[in-house]
Amino acid sequence: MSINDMSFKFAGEAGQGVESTGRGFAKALVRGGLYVFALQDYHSRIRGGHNFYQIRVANHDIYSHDEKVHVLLAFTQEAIAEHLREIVPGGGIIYDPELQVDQDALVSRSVKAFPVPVNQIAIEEGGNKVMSNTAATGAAAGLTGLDLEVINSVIRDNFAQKGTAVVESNLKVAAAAYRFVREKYGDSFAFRLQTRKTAPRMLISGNEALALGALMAGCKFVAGYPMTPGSPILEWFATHSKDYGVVTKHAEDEIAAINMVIGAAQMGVRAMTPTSGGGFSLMVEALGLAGMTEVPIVVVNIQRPGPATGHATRHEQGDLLFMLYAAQGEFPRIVLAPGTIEQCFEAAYRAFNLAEKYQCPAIILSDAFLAHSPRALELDALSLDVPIDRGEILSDEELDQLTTRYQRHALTPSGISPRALPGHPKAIYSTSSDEHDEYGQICEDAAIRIQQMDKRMRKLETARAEMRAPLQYGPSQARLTFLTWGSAYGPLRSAVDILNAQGTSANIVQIMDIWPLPVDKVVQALQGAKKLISVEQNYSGQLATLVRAYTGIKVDGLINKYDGRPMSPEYILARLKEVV
Amino acid sequence: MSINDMSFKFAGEAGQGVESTGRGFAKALVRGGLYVFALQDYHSRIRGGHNFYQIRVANHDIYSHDEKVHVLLAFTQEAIAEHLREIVPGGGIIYDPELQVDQDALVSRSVKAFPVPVNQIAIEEGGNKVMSNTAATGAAAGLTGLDLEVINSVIRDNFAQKGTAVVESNLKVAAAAYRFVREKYGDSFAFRLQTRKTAPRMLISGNEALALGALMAGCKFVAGYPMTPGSPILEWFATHSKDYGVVTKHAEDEIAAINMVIGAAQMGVRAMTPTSGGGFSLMVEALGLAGMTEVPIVVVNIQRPGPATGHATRHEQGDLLFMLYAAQGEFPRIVLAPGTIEQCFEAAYRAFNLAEKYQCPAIILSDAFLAHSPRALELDALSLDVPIDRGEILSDEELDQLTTRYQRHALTPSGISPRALPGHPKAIYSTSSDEHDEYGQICEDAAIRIQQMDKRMRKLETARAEMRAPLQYGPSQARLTFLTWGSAYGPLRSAVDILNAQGTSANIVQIMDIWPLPVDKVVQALQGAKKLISVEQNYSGQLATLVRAYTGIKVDGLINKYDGRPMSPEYILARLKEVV
Amino acid sequence: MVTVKDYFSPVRPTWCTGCGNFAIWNALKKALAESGLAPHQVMLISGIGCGSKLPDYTTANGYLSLHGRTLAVATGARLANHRLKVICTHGDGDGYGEGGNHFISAVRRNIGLVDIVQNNRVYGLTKGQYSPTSPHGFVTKTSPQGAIEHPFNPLTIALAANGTFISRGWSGDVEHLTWLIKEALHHRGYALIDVLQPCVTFNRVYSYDWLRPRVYKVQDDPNYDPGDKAAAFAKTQEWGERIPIGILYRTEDVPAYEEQVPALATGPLVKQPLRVKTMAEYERLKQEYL
Amino acid sequence: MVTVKDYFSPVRPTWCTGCGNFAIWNALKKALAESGLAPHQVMLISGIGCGSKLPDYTTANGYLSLHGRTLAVATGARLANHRLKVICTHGDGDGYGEGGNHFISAVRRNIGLVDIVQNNRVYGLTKGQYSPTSPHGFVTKTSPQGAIEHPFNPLTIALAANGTFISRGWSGDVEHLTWLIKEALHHRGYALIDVLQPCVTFNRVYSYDWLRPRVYKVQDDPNYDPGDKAAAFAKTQEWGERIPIGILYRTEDVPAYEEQVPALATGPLVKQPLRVKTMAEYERLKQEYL
Ligand SMILES: Cc1ncc(C[n+]2csc(CCOP(=O)(O)OP(=O)(O)O)c2C)c(N)n1
Ligand SMILES: Cc1ncc(C[n+]2csc(CCOP(=O)(O)OP(=O)(O)O)c2C)c(N)n1
Ligand code: SF4
Ligand code: SF4
Ligand SMILES: [Mg+2]
Ligand SMILES: [Mg+2]
Repeated sequence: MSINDMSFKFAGEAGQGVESTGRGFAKALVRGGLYVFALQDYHSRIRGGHNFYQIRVANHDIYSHDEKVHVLLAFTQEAIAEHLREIVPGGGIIYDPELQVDQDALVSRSVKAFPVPVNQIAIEEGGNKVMSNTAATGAAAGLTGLDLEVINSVIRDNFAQKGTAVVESNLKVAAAAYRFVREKYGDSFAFRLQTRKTAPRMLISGNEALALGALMAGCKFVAGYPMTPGSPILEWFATHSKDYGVVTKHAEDEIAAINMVIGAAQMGVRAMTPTSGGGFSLMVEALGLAGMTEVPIVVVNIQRPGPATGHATRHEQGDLLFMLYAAQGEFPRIVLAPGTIEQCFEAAYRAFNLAEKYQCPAIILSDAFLAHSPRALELDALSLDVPIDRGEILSDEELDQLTTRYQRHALTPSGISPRALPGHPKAIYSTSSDEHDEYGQICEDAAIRIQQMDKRMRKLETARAEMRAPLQYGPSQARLTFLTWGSAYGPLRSAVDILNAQGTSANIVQIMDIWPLPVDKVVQALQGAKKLISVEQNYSGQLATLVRAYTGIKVDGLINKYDGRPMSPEYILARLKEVV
Repeated sequence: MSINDMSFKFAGEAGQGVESTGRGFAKALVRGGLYVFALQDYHSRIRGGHNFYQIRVANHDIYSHDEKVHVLLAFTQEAIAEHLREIVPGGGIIYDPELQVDQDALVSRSVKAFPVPVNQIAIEEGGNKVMSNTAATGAAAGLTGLDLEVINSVIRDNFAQKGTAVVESNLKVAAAAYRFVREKYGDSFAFRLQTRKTAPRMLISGNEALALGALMAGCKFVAGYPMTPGSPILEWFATHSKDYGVVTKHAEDEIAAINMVIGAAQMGVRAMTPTSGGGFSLMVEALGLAGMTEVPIVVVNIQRPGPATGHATRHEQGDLLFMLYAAQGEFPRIVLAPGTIEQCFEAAYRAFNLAEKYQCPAIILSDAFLAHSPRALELDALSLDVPIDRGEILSDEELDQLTTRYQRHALTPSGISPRALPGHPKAIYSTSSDEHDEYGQICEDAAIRIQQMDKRMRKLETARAEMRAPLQYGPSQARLTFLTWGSAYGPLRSAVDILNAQGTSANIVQIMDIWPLPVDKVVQALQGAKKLISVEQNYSGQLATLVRAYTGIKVDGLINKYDGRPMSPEYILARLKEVV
Repeated sequence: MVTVKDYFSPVRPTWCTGCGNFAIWNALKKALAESGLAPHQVMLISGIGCGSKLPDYTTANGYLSLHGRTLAVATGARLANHRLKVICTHGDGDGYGEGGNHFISAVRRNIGLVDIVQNNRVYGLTKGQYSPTSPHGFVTKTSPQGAIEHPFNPLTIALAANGTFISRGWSGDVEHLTWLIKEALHHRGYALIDVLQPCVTFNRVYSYDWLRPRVYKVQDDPNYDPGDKAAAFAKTQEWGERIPIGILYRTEDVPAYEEQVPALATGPLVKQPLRVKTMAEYERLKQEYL
Repeated sequence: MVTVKDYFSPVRPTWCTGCGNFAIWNALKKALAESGLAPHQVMLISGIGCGSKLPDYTTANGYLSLHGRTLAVATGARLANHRLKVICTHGDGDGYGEGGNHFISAVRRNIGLVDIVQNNRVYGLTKGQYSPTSPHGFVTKTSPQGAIEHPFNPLTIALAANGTFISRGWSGDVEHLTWLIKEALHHRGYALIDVLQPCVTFNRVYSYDWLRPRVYKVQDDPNYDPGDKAAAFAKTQEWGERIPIGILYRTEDVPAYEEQVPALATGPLVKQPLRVKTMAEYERLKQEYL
């Protein structure tokens, strides 16, 4: 018997509530004191197709799903066909007996059938078939011995808006399904869950953490155009707009969105636009505008597989080098690529500081896997320790003292020119996307061009000094060193844990502060590596290219993936055999 | 006394005809059997400001201007103030005596004053002050002993459209100015020109050669949106549209332009869009569309200084890395960066072959210096030797034989899927910017995603094999090896000639076939280098970064420039002292 | 003889049951067959969105481009091969939002396209944000307090941009829509068919039930003159208790863009040889630089 | 007291002698001074083009953005600080060509901007290509056989997009233009001032001499009702022998966008503290995930 170490998979068609049910169940598990990591998989269609929601549960913090399923909650026949082979021996399938299930196939894989008449229970106890999902969660609780109260508490919260009657019906349905399973199957199932007493914890996804980080950083203006998987951030802000005083604008297109953000930021407001690669492509020209006019903006690219429309709802990390060089000409920018939920928060929170300190665009490069996958986090996991730093903004009092004409682009050793926000009578200025002089006036003079270029590019060196060293995980001396970035970190961390447990020492160098690359710190982190392997969810190994270009260090191998589905620890370990 | 080795500088305000006069004079020199290289410099304004047109003349082919001026034709006082210090001792200034000229300043620099009443001559002989420019060219011919007939022949051609009266007046004006100078100054001037008997030669700029190359390659559709310095290509095609059967479309914006080009190319027409960096930025998303749907298009980026609007009429090579990684996701593309007028032609001519063979976007990365600077070329310098190769297009007859459903994206060893052009009853297909299967149908299957990604990326390797080795210039063994690309090649070539003449052996490795980088060929070209110095018109040394990223070879030094003005041989030699 | 069956495809639509796109799809296939156009004579171009998937479900030449770029791609395609009937099918977000600039330009340009806009007044594929045609006050994920903007009226805008064929159809009447598409296929220049397309999942306001009693056919009124611009202006502004469908404005007096391009006088561009007299042309061109 | 002199700048315009932009520049400065607005209370936002250089020549807050993006940047600026008067000055290529989608959106949105479009019906700064407002048949470098498209009529389009202040001025009458700008400055929402701006270098057709005899003021007719949409539609269509200038359509009944944004109810966004009760807010937000 195994306790608190298993995975659930909710699987069915789009429109059947796979995600909401899965998330509700995951939340219940968290409330029950367990740790969870959840993975979402869905098609770019509104109804039909085959989606799933996979929840890994443990007694300790986990950073990734894996390829083993213990309980499949199948809402369709296809779900069983699709996922049967993932179920571990002794695992089981909960399904409505209305589905035709090939029992022999289950038996041959030692998978147990747990037919539960969820539809009937929903209709009889709740009066509506839509509650069959609630029945399924009740059944899952019953099967694993999970305290029904944690399910009930989520039902109460999730249906509260729909009124007490709906809450009550769902509670009845859950209880009936729970009873049904307890009565019929008892404690026969080998994988069990026991609630634990812990302080309250959050279940939060990368996009949610990112939005939260941005809001806490004082982001007051968000403009965007819907694009999966970036739109949840726009929608998050739309929802919180009124209560938290953020102007949120669904614009006519991405070009408008980023230019609105520039307009707002130029006025002095912290402003951001979330999108995905395709939308980012449309924002490229404006990125240069922010660079040239030294307007601090935050652009969020939640990557998905390209090229072009690619796989709208799937996962890839294919945009790294694009972020570094997007837009004509050369100008400083910041690129942060979070790899965990905590880092999503941190990246958003820091990005505004960095953008404002260096008066340049800051890009947060996240990805679909990170965006969609909630994880259980302690309440203090998302730290506000870094103080808000708006950089060199001249106060009204300082501006009152000005005796000479204000120079928006003054030459300074750091390259940073103290900012005056428009509106003060002593600091009237105009600036331009054309090359300009210190005052912001259009200027074609060669010497001034050099001064302004040098000044802007100096900011990059100033910023480089404060970019953080790569995060290192695992023993400091190891036979294998993995170089990685973004959400590949999660499955890789699980894989490295397995390797070390098996006696193959391995560690991870994860680069979150991508640009300006803290070259010395990266060299220091990598120079001891015995065997260096890059792990990236893309075709060409973009981080490996970047590192070679700026440090000269070449990786010994690449573990990559580009089929739209995130890596798993198993995948990494299997590929590792090929590359070493 | 020096013969056929000097530079002229025409300088004055925008609107004074500096460029047209300079170009006319340069043309006359070419007709006189001389070699010329001309440099243009103008501001982003329509009237006023200070512009110049500099013409270097020689008895042999020349690839660059240099910093010595022998005759300044000053149309304004500012022109003298601005350029006096560039004039060599013994050189002179032709100007209208109406201008106030500080004679002492001239004397102190041993520069001779040649006041010529060009305005008066224009009015008296031609009846209109606008002909003062013609007078100036007549005067320049007189001063240097150039046969007036070559000037006359250009006048006849250039003014033919305006009628014989205008031609006659201009001829009279030129003759009068010529006479005036001959009479007043005789043969006193030390720098002289003698016409030579040669076969007819062209005076042609990079943009013109590029357009010509594209036309000869069978480009039949050009869409664009005006942007300096790319617009001359659009305008060239508009002008030639009717006579040569090319549909030319000034679109509503750059996004429309490239998408129109994709629509046209998808139908089977060779199609191109010219722009500059800012316009290219707007085209980034569609680049990925062409990549994903395997539509062969040609995109021309004539670089100018960024970021953003930057210096609209000036020069830089700041977009190299941007070209390689633009757009979300990964897909094959071709990047060719010409460095000479001949290569502009060649790049355009080859780009269509490469785009169609590999069914992907091909980018031509030229720059303002190349675009604007005409050079004298032999008539056979622009070679049509490469046969037109439309790649694997299935003929109607082949399609008639089809017995199975046509697969637009069939899996093949080369990655190239034979194309059917839409319209044949046997090859009806639809394809998509979403990931698709071999038929082009939207498909989210993981295995098919991998197949299609591998197939597309295989084309890159197939293409890499045919990418050309870098061009090498100079002795094969040398103390200094310069790595360069684009128009920096011209001044660098002159500098290298000087170095070798002075006994410092030096050679050049110029990479025109940028992407897919022919890594082996580049390594071979660079591996013997004793001291490797990159020469680039940008801030960060982008080619050096590229070479390091993919070959591991690191340059020993960088000679860069980013003030909007092209390099000169003198500049390179001066900077060389700093870097070695 | 061409039949609707010729347009059948093995691929099944992924649209939600009850989606208004089914009717548009059926009407289009019917109109094409009844117009005697075979699948290889037709090029369907779309963008990205629920409605934009239509070509993927249809046997005909097809190209699913980028969100918002439908008309630009189609313009290039049409200029490259005006022997093919180029038909666009895309959503209101694609056509009037992201693609707004191309829309106005296509109208002014009078380029020979049939433009079927699947106007469900919402973003379907991205799961229900408001669109340019969503009404003021429409509550969605990006407008929790209701959309502030006033809706984009495609018919009035098209009229203002000198459109030559301005029409509205609806998913509740396949016969009428089929007729409309057939008319559009005969139009010289750009033909707009804005289709009221119920989205049963994300737009509960503009349902079949809401629309059906309101919709009426302008062509039922024998006195309605689709050549009268002022009348058409008023008609395009009508919305609410009564919603006109049919051809609100039409003129056949304006030549299509492609009729006016010299290079297309001798036939489709794609059928013209790359160069007719290569060397002669080359020598002639080089003369310009002597 | 604010005077025109307050707006003077040491930088001299680079416009060609005789360019219609001088009049627009003077009218704007006059209108601002006469409206009692000081330079620090004004934000001039432009794009790229000859006309777009205006803020560079004027002492006021200014931002020269990208070609075509004027209105998008201005919208963000206005939403960030609606205490400043945000005024756009940009060309017809910028505003109606590259920026076409933002134009329609700004109109529908009724965002509080004064939008002065320097409509010379040509691309000036790039040396004379045809623009969206160039007439059919206009011969330029990109239209050697004459432009094929029919021109974009900004006033009709703005009307079709539910514009609330739709007007035309011209460079030949600084007084009238000054008045127009002052009216626009008082408008609630988006105010379009399309200005007939002669380009003496690249557009020899729409010269002062051609325009002067044609232009007449709609406000001279006491019966002209700028609140009547149908009449305004007809008026915006008038072009040729007689060209109306003045306020063709106006309503003050529609609230500006920024009036309807909850987050702006308590004053300009930029004046609001980043977070009022940081820790309390943070704890409240985290509750959502428990
Ligand atoms: C450049 C870009 N931005 C955003 C998206 C995301 N996206 C896909 S479909 C869509 C909107 C769909 O709405 P509509 O065009 O009305 O079509 P519908 O789904 O309603 O038929 C959006 C915003 C995208 N694919 N590309
Ligand atoms: C993205 C982009 N495309 C093109 C250009 C080049 N460009 C600069 S100004 C201009 C057009 C100017 O016309 P208009 O907006 O009418 O202004 P005008 O010069 O006539 O005042 C163009 C196309 C640019 N700067 N950026
Ligand atoms: S979401 Fe709406 S538009 Fe999309 S398929 Fe479903 S019903 Fe149709
Ligand atoms: S080119 Fe035309 S618009 Fe530009 S400054 Fe000269 S006259 Fe004015
Ligand atoms: Mg829609
Ligand atoms: Mg203009």
